[in-house]
Amino acid sequence: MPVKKIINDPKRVVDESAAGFGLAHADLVRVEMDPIYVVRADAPVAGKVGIVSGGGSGHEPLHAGYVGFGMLDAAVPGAVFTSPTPDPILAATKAVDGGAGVLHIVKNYTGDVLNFETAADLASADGITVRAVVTNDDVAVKDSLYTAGRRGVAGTVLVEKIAGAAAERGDSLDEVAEIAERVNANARSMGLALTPCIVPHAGEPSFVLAEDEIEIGIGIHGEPGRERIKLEPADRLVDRLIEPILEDLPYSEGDRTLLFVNGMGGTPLVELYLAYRRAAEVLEERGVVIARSLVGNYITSLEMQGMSLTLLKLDEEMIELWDAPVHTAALRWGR
Amino acid sequence: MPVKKIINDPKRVVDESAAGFGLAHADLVRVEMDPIYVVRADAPVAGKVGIVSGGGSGHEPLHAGYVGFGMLDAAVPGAVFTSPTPDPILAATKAVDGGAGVLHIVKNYTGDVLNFETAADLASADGITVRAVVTNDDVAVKDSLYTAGRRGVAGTVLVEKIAGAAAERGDSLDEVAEIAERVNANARSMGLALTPCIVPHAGEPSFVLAEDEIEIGIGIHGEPGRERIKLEPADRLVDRLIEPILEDLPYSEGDRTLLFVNGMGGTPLVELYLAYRRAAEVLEERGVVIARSLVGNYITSLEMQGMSLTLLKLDEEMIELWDAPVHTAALRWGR
Amino acid sequence: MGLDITWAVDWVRLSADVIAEHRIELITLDREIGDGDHGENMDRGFQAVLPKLDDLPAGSTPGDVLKLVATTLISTVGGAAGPLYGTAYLKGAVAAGSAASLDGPAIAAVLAAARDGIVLRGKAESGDKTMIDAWTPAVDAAEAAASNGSDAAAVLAAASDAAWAGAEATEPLVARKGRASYLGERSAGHRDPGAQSTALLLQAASDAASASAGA
Amino acid sequence: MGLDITWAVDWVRLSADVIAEHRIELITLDREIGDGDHGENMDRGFQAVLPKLDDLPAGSTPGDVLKLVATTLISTVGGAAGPLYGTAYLKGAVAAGSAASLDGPAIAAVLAAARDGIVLRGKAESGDKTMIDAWTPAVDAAEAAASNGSDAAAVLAAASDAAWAGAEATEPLVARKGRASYLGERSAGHRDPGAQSTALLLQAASDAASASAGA
Ligand SMILES: Nc1ncnc2c1ncn2[C@@H]1O[C@H](COP(=O)(O)OP(=O)(O)O)[C@@H](O)[C@H]1O
Ligand SMILES: Nc1ncnc2c1ncn2[C@@H]1O[C@H](COP(=O)(O)OP(=O)(O)O)[C@@H](O)[C@H]1O
Ligand SMILES: [Mg+2]
Ligand SMILES: [Mg+2]
Ligand SMILES: [Mg+2]
Ligand SMILES: [Mg+2]
Repeated sequence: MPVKKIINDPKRVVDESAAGFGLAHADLVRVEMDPIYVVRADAPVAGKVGIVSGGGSGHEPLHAGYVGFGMLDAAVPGAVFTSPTPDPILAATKAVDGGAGVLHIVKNYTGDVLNFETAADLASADGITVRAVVTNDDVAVKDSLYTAGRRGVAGTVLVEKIAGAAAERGDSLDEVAEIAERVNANARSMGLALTPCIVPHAGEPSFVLAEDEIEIGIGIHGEPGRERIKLEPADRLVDRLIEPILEDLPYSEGDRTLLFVNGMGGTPLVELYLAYRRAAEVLEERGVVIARSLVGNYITSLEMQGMSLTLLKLDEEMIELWDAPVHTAALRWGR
Repeated sequence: MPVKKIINDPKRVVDESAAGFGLAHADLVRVEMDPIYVVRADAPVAGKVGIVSGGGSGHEPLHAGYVGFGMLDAAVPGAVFTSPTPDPILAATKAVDGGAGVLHIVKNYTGDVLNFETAADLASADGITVRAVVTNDDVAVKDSLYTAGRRGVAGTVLVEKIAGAAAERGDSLDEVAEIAERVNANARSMGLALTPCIVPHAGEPSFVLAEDEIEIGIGIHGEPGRERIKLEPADRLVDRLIEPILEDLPYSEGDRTLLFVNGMGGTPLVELYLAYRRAAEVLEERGVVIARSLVGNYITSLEMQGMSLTLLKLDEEMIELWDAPVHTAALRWGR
Repeated sequence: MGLDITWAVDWVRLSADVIAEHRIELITLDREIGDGDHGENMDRGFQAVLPKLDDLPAGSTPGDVLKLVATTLISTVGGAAGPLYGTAYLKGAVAAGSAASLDGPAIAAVLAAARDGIVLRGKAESGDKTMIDAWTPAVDAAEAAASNGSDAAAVLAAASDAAWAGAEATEPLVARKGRASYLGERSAGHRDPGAQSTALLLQAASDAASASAGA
Repeated sequence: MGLDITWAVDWVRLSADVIAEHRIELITLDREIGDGDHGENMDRGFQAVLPKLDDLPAGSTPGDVLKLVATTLISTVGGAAGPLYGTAYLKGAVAAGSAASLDGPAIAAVLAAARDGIVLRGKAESGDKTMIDAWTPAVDAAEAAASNGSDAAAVLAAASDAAWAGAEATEPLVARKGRASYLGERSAGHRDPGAQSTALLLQAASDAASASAGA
């Protein structure tokens, strides 16, 4: 039985989709096919820090959807849920180097970290200054000696936007890396799934849930979460996500936050806004000020139904950089 | 067994989601709850034609996601897949009347047409000039004496954008209605579903498909399509959608089109861009110029997996209005 | 024996009960050839009418009750059924006028006016597989019974029986109006949900009349 | 009797076969406690090596083959397994040097270097439920066999057996590295996919050696 998706050959999904992306957004990006990466149409921008991110495919619009003015200079898509190899990362890094160095934004997974590391070593050998920021905002995973460390999840989108704005305004590599680290350090996320997703080449769901079961603490790769519970009303589910976030990074009254309700790909917007309502209520009760917000499917797990909540504790500079113009396929304002 | 969604009470889904939408986009819109509608924060805009659309919920971001500068002045959400009643349509019409009259953009379904008609009659009785444009771009339904006529589907988004830009630049009610009619007359759509959707109050899928079956010619209300076939490769599926579209409104070499690949809510972007690739290829073979494009989940059927293709034959004025700034929750550029 | 305000109020209460009871059935019928909301829509409407019955001023007529139902359905049901049934009750109310009691011919006139209202708004013809396919046989049967001298309760009983037969007879039809028409030939083999709700409502009218008569 | 270029090429071919054959099994293991791509990743990598074998210049050594595998895996596998196995083959190639033939102690040294490379990159310890839990017992067994004077084929046979036992022994473990560590306690009760692929690859090495010896 073929897997029920709008695809041709499972092995060609990433290539064909990237080709379509390039055609649809030819004004914004150029798509290189061998090795595969997506790069700003005007790259390299002389004197600007280049920003490269990437990782397994299946999280769209992350990362290609964020290539453009004010955000990423290049995105490197691996196979579905598989970190790209060093070759395309290196090629992308070279393509965006405008002489001011290149920042790698890497989600904290063993594969991503190792492959980006290798690419960075090779780029350095070619005389390009590379720094890496590793995102790890997922509070579902204990960051201890006994794990591979926290996963990088939805906070990555916020890091990419804010670091991208810093690079666009002319910050140095160290400055861009510093603000990226700062955003990551102030971002916390947690997700849940109502349904699994199906990796095209696997053809089977990533896990199996009974009709009344959900997974709490999932990542973005269709991997199971930490806990399986019975379905509960939306407000209770929101509480289950937001409580560990607020415990991990407490807020004082008057603190400002960016509230990000993210869909995992298959969740209707109507549900995301319904969840937003409750999250806003919880924050208001605690006197936290929602200074900015984002609601939608911005970092996904294929067709998975579910959501994640992210809070980013904002300072003045982050707000300014968040508001700065951005023009990418998936995030656009100010121009 | 409760239905597996991020909701509290099925009867409160639309209200709670609208409340969340209002909180998340307080800079753009105001949400009135009794009767329920979503209106531009700065409405009424004096001297500007007001534009109101609406219909059953479950198609998000349509319509509330398109309220804001350069598009709709108000959106009226009914219950899920159920046209709103005249009361909120009337209230929204009054709220956006800036003295230049109000355009109703109505998708061609018996319920929507009747309820908007009643509201328009009541508004006229209150001295507001109302015109209605009924969209009917779905080529899956034969427009004959033997049907309720073609359905209004994804072309509606394009009508709302372009008519909204015309109103924003100061066109009169007749002019705005004329361009809306023109867009509708030049738009053709066709959709397919891989999976059904589940209406919250119904709790059961809208139809049942075998693991290798898909529905061709679906609308946006989870209703079954005209034909059930075995799953095929994406390129063949795209051909099945685009051929009847091009048959219905033929293009000559050099004609310009807007290619709109729309997801039904649960389809990953990776599949939509993959479909875009093939659609672009078919158009190129025929010498049709893709002057503009749109790819994403813009008019949906809850969590349904599937897509629709829309072609809009463009003229100079439509392109200019398409490019004009728009600032809504779901569509934004130029500001 | 004519049917008065008690009957009219009973009819509404019975209607609300029977629609609530058959909510899932109507949803299922609509899911098969439509969008699966008919039962939910009708239930929302009739539940909204119930509390308003208590506010009817003393001396209200059957026509007042029909008007109350009309305005409530129009403002709460939505979809196609809201305006169609709303118009039906509105036109029925006009036909009922300010009479305190409706005899057989008056009831037949109310039903005919209701049906004509639906046709006016929805433009459906017999055989289009809509609620009209329950209404028109019901009106025909009611008019025949009334002209044979049947009393109001008997007129409603005849209408109810004919509506049921009409609803059943929609099963083989290919829809030409409403959402089911999008299905083309595939709409055959399913009963029209609006025809079914019409039969339920007319049976409620008849049951309310028998209860009045028995009381 | 030492193992030469024929063995090395056979090993790669057998590896590609056995990975292709067990692709779904590795995907399934990875789906249970990871993200379901391990079989696909490894298969993509080894299929990419195959055509390159034909381009090996005359006079190539086992070390050249290992280096070819290393660079190909690094540039085609991705994920965690790509860099980890890539480093393993790379360090193994360095240990093999330019020798035309590898005897028992040399094979043991290649395996030890490979294992050390994985530890260097991945920082896993024994018992973390990773491929290391197959590699380390294999290296220990290989070294023991070599110091007992076993020939290269026997060293690989010992390594293969120990790798299988090690892979099996990952089942009760709670993962502390890699994706499975996100599951915490729930990772127990499943075999680590990387340990399984290690056992498959070392068995292929041993099978290739027996074939060489038999030929
Ligand atoms: N043009 C029409 N004339 C008469 N009845 C109609 C017409 N269109 C639809 N109907 C009736 O309305 C019913 C559907 O109502 P409902 O499901 O509540 O509305 P919607 O179709 O908007 O979802 C159909 O079963 C049919 O009986
Ligand atoms: N830090 C590590 N050290 C050693 N082996 C590891 C480490 N992290 C992961 N692995 C191995 O990699 C395997 C997973 O590989 P694969 O599925 O291809 O990559 P990914 O986890 O990136 O999807 C695990 O089963 C485990 O054996
Ligand atoms: Mg992976
Ligand atoms: Mg409906
Ligand atoms: Mg319906
Ligand atoms: Mg994996």
